[in-house]
Amino acid sequence: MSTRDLVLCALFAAIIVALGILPPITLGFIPVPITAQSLGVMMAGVVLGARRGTVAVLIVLVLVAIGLPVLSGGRGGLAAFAAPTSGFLMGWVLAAFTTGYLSERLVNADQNATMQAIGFFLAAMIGGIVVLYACGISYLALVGGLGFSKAFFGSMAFIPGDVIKAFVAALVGRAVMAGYPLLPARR
Amino acid sequence: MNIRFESAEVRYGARVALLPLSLELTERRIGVIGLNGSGKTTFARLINGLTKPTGGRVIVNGRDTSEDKSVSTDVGFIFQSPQNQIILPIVRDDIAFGLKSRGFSKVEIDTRVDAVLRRFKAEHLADRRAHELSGGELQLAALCSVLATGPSILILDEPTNQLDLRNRGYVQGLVEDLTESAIVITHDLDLLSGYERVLVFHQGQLVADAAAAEAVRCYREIAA
Amino acid sequence: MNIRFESAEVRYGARVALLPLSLELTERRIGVIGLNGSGKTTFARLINGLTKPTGGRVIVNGRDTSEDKSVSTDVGFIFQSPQNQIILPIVRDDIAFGLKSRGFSKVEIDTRVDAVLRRFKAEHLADRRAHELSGGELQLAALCSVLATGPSILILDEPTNQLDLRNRGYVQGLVEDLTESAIVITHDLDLLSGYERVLVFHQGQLVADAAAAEAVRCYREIAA
Amino acid sequence: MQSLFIEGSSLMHRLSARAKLLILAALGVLLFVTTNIAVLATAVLLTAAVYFTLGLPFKAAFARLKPILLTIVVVALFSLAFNPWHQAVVALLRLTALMLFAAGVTATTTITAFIDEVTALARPLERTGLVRADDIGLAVGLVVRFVPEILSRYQAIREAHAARGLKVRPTTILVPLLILTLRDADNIAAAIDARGIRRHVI
Ligand SMILES: Nc1ncnc2c1ncn2[C@@H]1O[C@H](COP(=O)(O)OP(=O)(O)OP(=O)(O)O)[C@@H](O)[C@H]1O
Ligand SMILES: Nc1ncnc2c1ncn2[C@@H]1O[C@H](COP(=O)(O)OP(=O)(O)OP(=O)(O)O)[C@@H](O)[C@H]1O
Ligand SMILES: O=C(O)CCCC[C@@H]1SC[C@@H]2NC(=O)N[C@@H]21
Ligand SMILES: [Mg+2]
Ligand SMILES: [Mg+2]
Repeated sequence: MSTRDLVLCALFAAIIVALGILPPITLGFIPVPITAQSLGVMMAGVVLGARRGTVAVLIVLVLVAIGLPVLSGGRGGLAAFAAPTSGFLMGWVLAAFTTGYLSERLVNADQNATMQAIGFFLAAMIGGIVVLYACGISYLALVGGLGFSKAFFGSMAFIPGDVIKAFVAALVGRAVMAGYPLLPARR
Repeated sequence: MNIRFESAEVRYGARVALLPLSLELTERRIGVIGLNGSGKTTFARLINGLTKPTGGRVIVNGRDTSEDKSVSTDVGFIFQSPQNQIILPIVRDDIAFGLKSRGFSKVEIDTRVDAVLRRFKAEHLADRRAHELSGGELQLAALCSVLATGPSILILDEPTNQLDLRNRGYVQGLVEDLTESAIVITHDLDLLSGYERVLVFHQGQLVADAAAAEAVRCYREIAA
Repeated sequence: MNIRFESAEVRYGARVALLPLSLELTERRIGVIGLNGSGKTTFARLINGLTKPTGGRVIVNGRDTSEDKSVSTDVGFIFQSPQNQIILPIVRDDIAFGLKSRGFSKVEIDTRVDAVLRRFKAEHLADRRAHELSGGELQLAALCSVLATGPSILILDEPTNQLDLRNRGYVQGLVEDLTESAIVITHDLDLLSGYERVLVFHQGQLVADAAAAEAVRCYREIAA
Repeated sequence: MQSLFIEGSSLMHRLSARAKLLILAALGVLLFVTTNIAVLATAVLLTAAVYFTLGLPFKAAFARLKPILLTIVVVALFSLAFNPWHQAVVALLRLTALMLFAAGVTATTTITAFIDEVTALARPLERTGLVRADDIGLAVGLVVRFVPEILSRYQAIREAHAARGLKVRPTTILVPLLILTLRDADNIAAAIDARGIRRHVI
């Protein structure tokens, strides 16, 4: 990995951490908070692509494991890997990878702005919602003992927020691509 | 323009960035010089209300900056590092952005953007990426964005930073030709030749307030 | 020092940043001037291998920068914005950082850090946070970090940027006193007075290679 | 280039980075196995005693915790709204204790020490052939360096909005924030290469 790639991964890990300063919203019926950090995961995929986006999320998980309070609400420590939220947390890795992979496939510099935004939006929706929820919900249901239907319907409460996040990530991804092209140029 | 400082001071905790200052500025061109950390930027930020005085008042065109936020529409500010002030990545979008939030219609926005680009002969920059511009081009783009919204006073914080001789002359020309009032902070003393009023700051204090030649002499003494 | 350019050129896609250049540098002090975007930084980055020539070769002390990565240990580089070059927040840590990756022992690292701080009379900066330093102090800290690892050639890209008269004189003195060879890129022409060799770049081409007075004259003509 | 480190000579300062990280990791597990309010309250008192005796004036020490403390209180309040009070108190105490100790660790451990420890911990992973321990250490150090910088960039961009009388929206904050920090990242990467810090790559 080139030094630039390494630094870029660290930068997005830091962005995910910084987004943790926004307070999480805890819901009563599901033991997983709404957090702005998953926006960072989507942006990492959209801006950095699959490989670097994945590494950025892995770096965050290393920080969590060390015990630094980098998750929203000041959480951190190995306990975060054995909590009801852990499926989502570990799902971030796959989410960033999928978002990045699809961004690389769906978006290129020759498209017009709208097409780029749509491509990024789809990538963020599939990576940051479909794939992420699949991880999060299965873990909640199987390990968290919530049962599939409760885990599934409970998680639907995240949908509005996460669609907005995917939308923001798409707009940001497009603007960064126009203003500081990263995805294709820097492989 | 009419700017009045009434015992305005700025403290950051125990550190004094600007000692109580009273003065009135009405001239069309005002220069500001001083060593690093002497309080020049702090002084300028008071004028457009980015920093509020921790004591005293600053009155710009009759409005107290601590109370009236609309002062910032009267006072345009070009930051020490202009890349920090461009918000949207493409020059044209950035210029339009300031206008949009002021409620102009789409047609009006386009007209005004074109007008300001024409005024500064910057049409060729319209579709460029801000982060790829050279130093001189960046200053020009920042100037367009700020002046598009029609402030009557312009503050330029070290506008010739990193610029070559040619761009320096160019920016100097731009500033000379401005119809707006301008306050120019700089380490580039040539820029101020001919200014009737130049303020010299030292350790948070106004130590000279005179025509360019006299002020520069005072500054050189301090720096020696 | 011995630096040889053999038809070295740099292209970014269709844009030519540096036209094929052949020259040899052996002097202890070399100045580099030119308009914004004329290729100065590109030229400097070739010397320590940060940028590889897209054609031709650059040989530093007998080693080809495209093939031999160890060139970067011979050539220290102080960037145009030194705040980005300080990697760790505490000055002492930052100096030690470069040494650690060179495999020195803990004791040796401490000795060398202290030595370089003493050399530049910068002991008072050791435990300061880099982001709180003034412009002049920041340059000094960057200098310590880079010279601690013992390069024999030092490249300074606009070292007096944003500095006031006093700090400018201070940095100029630091550069004069260096025992290492130095290549100084600058828009601050006074800095180069007395230099025997100054290169002038224009649109990616070396257009003059002469003593300071002559080179500056050429530059002024270009800028006019 | 910023950091949360503060100088001092308290017990925490003298403890090795490794010990602190081990205690922190242990705390991250232990605090979550108990729901006993008395035990957790004791943990809060102890960690508070540690944190507030690091040598920082109380006001400054408290100011650093404010944002994160606020989020913890919000979490607890939400928890209170939907769960039995006992659960809310447990969450509050647990998170507060962990945060206090973690803040103590970051305040007394230099980035260098972090890098060294993480590198040492990651050394066994090198045998997989996938990663280099030095890179993991460097990456972690860079994150610790970047976070405060991102926050100050955020402030600067808000100011740019204010200076131009513009409304703040998520995209108009995030776009310049990313572009500016990406540029910084590029420069920092160049500096790392120029200084030959990643020897195996350069
Ligand atoms: N937000 C802040 N918090 C604490 N101190 C500050 C802050 N802003 C400025 N200062 C301090 O106030 C003093 C004046 O700073 P200011 O930026 O006005 O100087 P300046 O004259 O513009 O310097 P330069 O030529 O380097 O730009 C300095 O000592 C500076 O460190
Ligand atoms: N990575 C890059 N990609 C594309 N173009 C580049 C890149 N780096 C430099 N350039 C271009 O190469 C030319 C030379 O740039 P360089 O940075 O060497 O100029 P400079 O003389 O150092 O200018 P300044 O005085 O503004 O620092 C410029 O036109 C610049 O836009
Ligand atoms: O902080 C953690 O431990 C992980 C939280 C995961 C929250 C998930 S991410 C997807 C979904 N959308 C949200 O806003 N929250 C959940
Ligand atoms: Mg200033
Ligand atoms: Mg340059």
